[in-house]
Amino acid sequence: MTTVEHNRSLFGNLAGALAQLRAPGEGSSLLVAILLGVTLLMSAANLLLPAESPLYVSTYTITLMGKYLCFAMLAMAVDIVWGYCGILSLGHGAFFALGGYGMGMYLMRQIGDRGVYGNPDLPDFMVFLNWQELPWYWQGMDQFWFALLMALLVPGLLAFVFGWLAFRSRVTGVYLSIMTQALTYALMLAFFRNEMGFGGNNGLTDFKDMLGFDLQADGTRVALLMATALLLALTFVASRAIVQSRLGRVVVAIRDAEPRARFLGYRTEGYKVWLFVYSALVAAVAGMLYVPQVGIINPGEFSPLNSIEVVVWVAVGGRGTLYGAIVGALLVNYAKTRFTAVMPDGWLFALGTLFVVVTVLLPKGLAGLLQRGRTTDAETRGENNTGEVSAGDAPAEPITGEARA
Amino acid sequence: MNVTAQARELLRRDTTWPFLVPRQRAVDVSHQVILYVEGLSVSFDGFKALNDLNLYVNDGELRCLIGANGAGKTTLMDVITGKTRCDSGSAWFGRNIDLLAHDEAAIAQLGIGRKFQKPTVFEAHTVYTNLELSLKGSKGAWSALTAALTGEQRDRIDRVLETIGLVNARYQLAGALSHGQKQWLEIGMLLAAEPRLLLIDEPVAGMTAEEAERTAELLTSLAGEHTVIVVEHDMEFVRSIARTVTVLHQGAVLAEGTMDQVQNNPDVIEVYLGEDA
Amino acid sequence: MNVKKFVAGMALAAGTSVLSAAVMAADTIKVGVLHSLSGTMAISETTLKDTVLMMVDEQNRKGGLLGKKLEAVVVDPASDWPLFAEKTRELLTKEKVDVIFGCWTSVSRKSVLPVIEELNGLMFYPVQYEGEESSKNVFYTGASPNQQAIPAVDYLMNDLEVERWVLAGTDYVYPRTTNKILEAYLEAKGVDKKDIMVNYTPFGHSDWQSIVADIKKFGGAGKKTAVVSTINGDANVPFYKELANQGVSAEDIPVVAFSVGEEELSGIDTRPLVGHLAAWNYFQGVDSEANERFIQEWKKFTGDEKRVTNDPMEATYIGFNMWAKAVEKAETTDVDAVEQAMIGIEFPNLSGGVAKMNKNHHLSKPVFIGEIQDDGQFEVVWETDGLVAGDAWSDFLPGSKDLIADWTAPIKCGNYNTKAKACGGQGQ
Amino acid sequence: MKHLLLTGCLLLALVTTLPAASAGSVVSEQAAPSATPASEEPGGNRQVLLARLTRASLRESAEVLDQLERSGGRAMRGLFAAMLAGDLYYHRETGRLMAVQKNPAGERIGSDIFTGEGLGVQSRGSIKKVRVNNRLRSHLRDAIARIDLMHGTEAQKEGAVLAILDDLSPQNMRLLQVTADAGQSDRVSELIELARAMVELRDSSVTDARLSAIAVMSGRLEAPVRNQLQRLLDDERESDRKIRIAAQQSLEEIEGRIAFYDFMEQLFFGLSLGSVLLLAAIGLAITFGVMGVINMAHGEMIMLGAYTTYVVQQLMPGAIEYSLVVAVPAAFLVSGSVGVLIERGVIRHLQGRPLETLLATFGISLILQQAVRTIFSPLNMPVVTPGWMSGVFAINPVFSVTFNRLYILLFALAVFALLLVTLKKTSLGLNVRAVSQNRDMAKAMGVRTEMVDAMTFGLGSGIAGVAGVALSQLTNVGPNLGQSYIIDSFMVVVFGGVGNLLGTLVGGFSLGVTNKFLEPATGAVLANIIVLVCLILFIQKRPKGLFPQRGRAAE
Repeated sequence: MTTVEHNRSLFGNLAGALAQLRAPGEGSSLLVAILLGVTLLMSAANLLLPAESPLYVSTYTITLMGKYLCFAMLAMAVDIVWGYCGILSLGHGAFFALGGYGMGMYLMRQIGDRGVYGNPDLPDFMVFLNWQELPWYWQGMDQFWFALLMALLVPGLLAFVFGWLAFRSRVTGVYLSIMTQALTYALMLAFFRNEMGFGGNNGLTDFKDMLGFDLQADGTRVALLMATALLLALTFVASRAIVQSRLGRVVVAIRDAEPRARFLGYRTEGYKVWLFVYSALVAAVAGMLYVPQVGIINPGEFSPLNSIEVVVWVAVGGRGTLYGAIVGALLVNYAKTRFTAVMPDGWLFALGTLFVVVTVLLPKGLAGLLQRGRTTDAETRGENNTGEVSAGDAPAEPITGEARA
Repeated sequence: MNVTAQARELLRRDTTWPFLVPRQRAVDVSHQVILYVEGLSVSFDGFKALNDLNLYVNDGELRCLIGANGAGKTTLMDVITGKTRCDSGSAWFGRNIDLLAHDEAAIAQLGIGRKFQKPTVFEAHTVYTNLELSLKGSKGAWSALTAALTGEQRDRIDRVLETIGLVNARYQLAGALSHGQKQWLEIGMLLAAEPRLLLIDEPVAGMTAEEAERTAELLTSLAGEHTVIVVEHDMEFVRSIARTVTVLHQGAVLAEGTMDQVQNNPDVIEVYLGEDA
Repeated sequence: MNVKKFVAGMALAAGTSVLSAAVMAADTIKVGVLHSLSGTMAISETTLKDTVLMMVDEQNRKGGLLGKKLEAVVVDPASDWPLFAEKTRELLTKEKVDVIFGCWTSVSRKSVLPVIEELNGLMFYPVQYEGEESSKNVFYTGASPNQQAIPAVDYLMNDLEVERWVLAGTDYVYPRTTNKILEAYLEAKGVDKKDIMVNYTPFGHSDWQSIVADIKKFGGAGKKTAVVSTINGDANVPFYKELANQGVSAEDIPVVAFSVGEEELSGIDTRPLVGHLAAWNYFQGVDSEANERFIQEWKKFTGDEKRVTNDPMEATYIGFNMWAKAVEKAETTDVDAVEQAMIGIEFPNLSGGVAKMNKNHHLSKPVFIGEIQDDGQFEVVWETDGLVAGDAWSDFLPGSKDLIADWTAPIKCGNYNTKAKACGGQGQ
Repeated sequence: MKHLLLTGCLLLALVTTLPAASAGSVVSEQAAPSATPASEEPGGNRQVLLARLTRASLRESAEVLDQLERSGGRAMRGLFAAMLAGDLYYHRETGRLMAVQKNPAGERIGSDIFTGEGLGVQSRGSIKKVRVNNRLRSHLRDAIARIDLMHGTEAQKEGAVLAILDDLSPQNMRLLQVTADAGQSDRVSELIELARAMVELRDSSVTDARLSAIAVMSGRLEAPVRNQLQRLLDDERESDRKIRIAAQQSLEEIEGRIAFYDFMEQLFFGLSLGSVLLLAAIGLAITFGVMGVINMAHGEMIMLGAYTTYVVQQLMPGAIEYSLVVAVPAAFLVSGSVGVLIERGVIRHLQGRPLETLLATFGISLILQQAVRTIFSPLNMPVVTPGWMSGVFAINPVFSVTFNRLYILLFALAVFALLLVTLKKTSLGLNVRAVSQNRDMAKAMGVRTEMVDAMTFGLGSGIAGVAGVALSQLTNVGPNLGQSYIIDSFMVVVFGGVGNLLGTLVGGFSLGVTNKFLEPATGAVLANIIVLVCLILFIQKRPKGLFPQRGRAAE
């Protein structure tokens, strides 16, 4: 009951706020405000109210919300490269999972001798596979700062190397998408291997605490949620600043007419690489926040289908608008949670239909719907439609040339 | 060269390492010639698009390139702007810059601007932003992150807007412009970049006669301060602007001279028998 | 379309669906069912969901438990491991179920484990697994390696005089652990390292040409060779098809599998596979009255004359009935009380004999070896004399040989070190 | 246990006293009543034994079979063969043994095992199967081999001698001697000669005789030969240096030949994997390559084809041999029409937005998967391999080619050729190429582009369905079938170059062969990873794949 009202109010508020968007600047601040406000309210309701209270928010909802926000961040990361730069990455799950593994390794080391075998150094899965000592790449991961650094450095570096190779050789369109898919697929296969020392299929799990706080305590969960909301807000603001800077405009220019940008003297591959790296870092941060909240990281996160799903969230929300990606991720995941519980045998029908309907009827996603509403409002009021318009209005489809070639 | 020799070479005290030498940006036109193209050949799958082509363009000149489809006009532009690699030959910008050693972005930054056959502008941006992005200046990703327009740059954009006659459309999305307006915007974008050499591919395609006339005026006014190379099929238009015309045929220069000279050239007549002349 | 209306509509729809789920009579005992109904594992787990639903039906026909009706709460964790944890939390905190029947893969169990321990839930896990675990909140009704792998190897060694061994498995924890145990066991029995070939393949591996050819070569060395297969679900069909095609017959190189049951066989044409083996605690072909009844009921419940039964179903059946007995004994569904009441509970197996829940939350069950028949069933060719007690910790792994699990006072510990006389591992 | 022992002793007594009549009476006390009059006749023992066979435990059966072989010899072959095949039943009441087979209608038809005389339809409850296990089966196989050695066809004899190479007991050697004396074909004699040489090498102490035995064995690919040489070299007691050197050389020669055939085998495995990849990708090469639709539902089209095969087999249980022939067009129609529906219903609305087709088709793939789960259950469906597709084509003892792989390889090439012809020679193909090259121009020329789009998508989907028929012979027919091929398919198409059918062909085969040549060195998983990484690097080198679309207007 409580979650019902809560969710309704949450999405009601969000929707209302989005509907009132006039200029992206205002609306975005509104989004941040709502995000932080709702999180704060939920946290307070969870910690301060007794469980019997009708306004109490269960820890389940807190965790769920935390997960959604991580997904929202991931979706935003995909949107930055896809919506603004036309790089359709079908492998962003790789960066998300790598960030998650970094955090997972730290959490694993924090277990110490509380594992089932009581080995102070080795994680359980290494003990029962008879490993004698900790592999080199696990060294130092017991330090939070180091793990954090690695969880950003590794995906960042991977994105840089991949991007540098791909963009420099002007791999574009479908080819690029399929390559990103190959990348995450290869990583998935690699992480499935038990010899890799990341726990194989089971991945890393059974975490105990983080920075000394018990991960199962309500307080920690609330803190994690708030941290996620805060970081989402931060990355959102940062990403907005980027896309509204000249860099952002160059990126959109590259999306729509890359040769033009190049003949104007822009080294487009450089822009793409940095944007890709930035996006990968955002995805990695999302992954890092995701793992302590859901309590497990395993190679399934690398699965190409997961990455495709993220793209679908963005499409549902509306690509080329940062808030669209966030709303899309929240909505689709909420729908998934509801559907899997309400109609466990048929939820894939509902989800599949949703995807088809959204793509066919709402090419710009829900954000496009809002914009359309806004435009008609503006037109009826006889205003001049000359204000700054978000990048989502771009009609061009960079991939067309290649695919139709 | 063996390793020690290489190392010695690296450690010589009387030279600076190549990557520490500041890149010389300014083009040297002390011989009045801004573009030297010599012995250029390009082939695609056996088809010779350019065949030992030689071309010299003087600084400040307005040059028209004409020729039938497949004569190699666009390929020549592609090579000059770094889009296509050539099989043999050389292309120098002034006396000091080897164009073949640079990529598109570098060539653009050196001061060679190019307008495409099909008008290509950033449709999701306003006219103003289109021009802003074209301004001369640092084009690196990091500087773009913090870039803001200076007063001088604003003035420059305003001037360009006036030149191309899009003052009233400055906040319109480029995608919403008419075909002719897009052509102008693209020329405007080149102007904003303040290039030394402009390569303009079919500027009046799809324009009304009136628009074409204005374009002709614009181009002639640009010559002198800039060097302009125009590729065009419309002979009327070429006649209205041309001082020197180069005729390309099968990837090589067939004739060069004033419009009249060219039109009376027996080779040209033979090739273009009955056409336009 | 009016945006506000649309969004409000969405919110309302979401709200009402939650409401309908929440408006439920409080006076039922809720049984959570946590099996994947979509994704890669649906192929195996859907059956178990149906089994639990059938058991719930049956119990309700008998008048429910403690005077209350049972109510099944089915969710779909969609073969997505983090989703398993989330759904467990949902079942325990939102639906407030009294018991959960669920999971198949090790990773899903591992994902659920922290949540179920944190919230003090109760789960029955019905699938054979690698062992090396005992949680206060979980009862393991499937086989541990000593109830499946070791008897099977004994059979091959003693009855078929196998001297060379191929340990083929999918690369994940269950095969890795089982093979580690088997290697140690075989070496203890005097098998030369040269005579053991270990091979791992990825999940869903579909091109078995090279591996089957390698097995043939390995088996051509003049000694009787057998394959011990811990290949996981989906990869089995192409594996067996390739075996059949390359003409590897059960007489030449028998394959004994631990993850292939009647259900997996129902997707394969078994005629070329006759004679290959499987080790389980239950086969549909076992002749007993209880089994006959169960099979009939299952066919009636599913409305499909061709539906087969299998070992994890029996494990679910035993687990469910034991739980029902324990609830009646404890006269409450309180997890702690039921947990204590469970230990020592006995319930007749479908295959004859009586299964018993031990102190380590594992069952004592008989072990059968069956040969594949051309009708997709197994013919039992060997069975243990008595019951085999499931080991939570293997005696053949250096890390766990000193560990035991005992959930009765005074030890009350899942990883008690018998040498150090202390709870909490310290295995090394 | 005690009981078993006792029976064992009794049996032993039985064996030693045969054919004493007293043994018969011992047995007949527990045997079927019908055996009484028969025990007087010469064949009486056989009747008793047959009756015993129906009641014996699995352990006892072996002994009974030995006695049957001794008493009946050649006459027993039918019995043994039926038992080996699991077709041997006995009547519950009369105890009569019979071979039972199902006719297409599913009825059980009995026939006498010795005379083959028809015994009519047997009800399910009236007959019971004679139990048989692995041990008995290998026993039976040996017995049949022994019978065949004397009386079988050439191929059977050859097989029998080969089987004996594994077990060169004096008894078997006597059997071979008898066979050889009867005069045999060259091949069989050669094998018998080989067996003799192996015995010579093993048992003789004369160096020269052993050396010439090694000479005979040299270059033979049969596994027992290699094993014996290896054992000899491993044996410390073997001190004769000459023998050791000769054996060493001989073994090296054998291994050299094997290495060559191993290479051939890997090549075939690679081509076979390549043909699977080609089949999976070829439909995508149309929908994705030619039409530009990023068709995530492609895998599900394959899946539908595989399910069609299953349904076809259910509909024609009596004609499994022909089921695939029916299934190919059926699958083409089913998947093709679903493809047309998808095109008309969804993709048409996404004209010119190829990336969005990815999302919509992803949704469709979810729906199709779940639909199959709902209709057919989430379980795998059994698809039977027809007789003509099973078995191996043995070129020599170390290199054989499985028929189903061979046929699938040929099938893939045939489908490819057919598709190529369709695109190059038919008017549909002309239209397809026209539309894919310049839609507007084609439209202006009067091509009904909408129709062509639907047909093209249908064609691509239909071919995916056909691929499903082939894949149903190799892998699971279940709801996840499609997902396991979709990524590989995209890789193949992109590697080959989008829009280039030849590229798909070369791409599929080269990925398959590379994979299979890497696999022995790295293992299956790592081979896969390496191939993927190489693919990523390759695309950096050639951003448009192996065979890029050419042309001046590439921008």
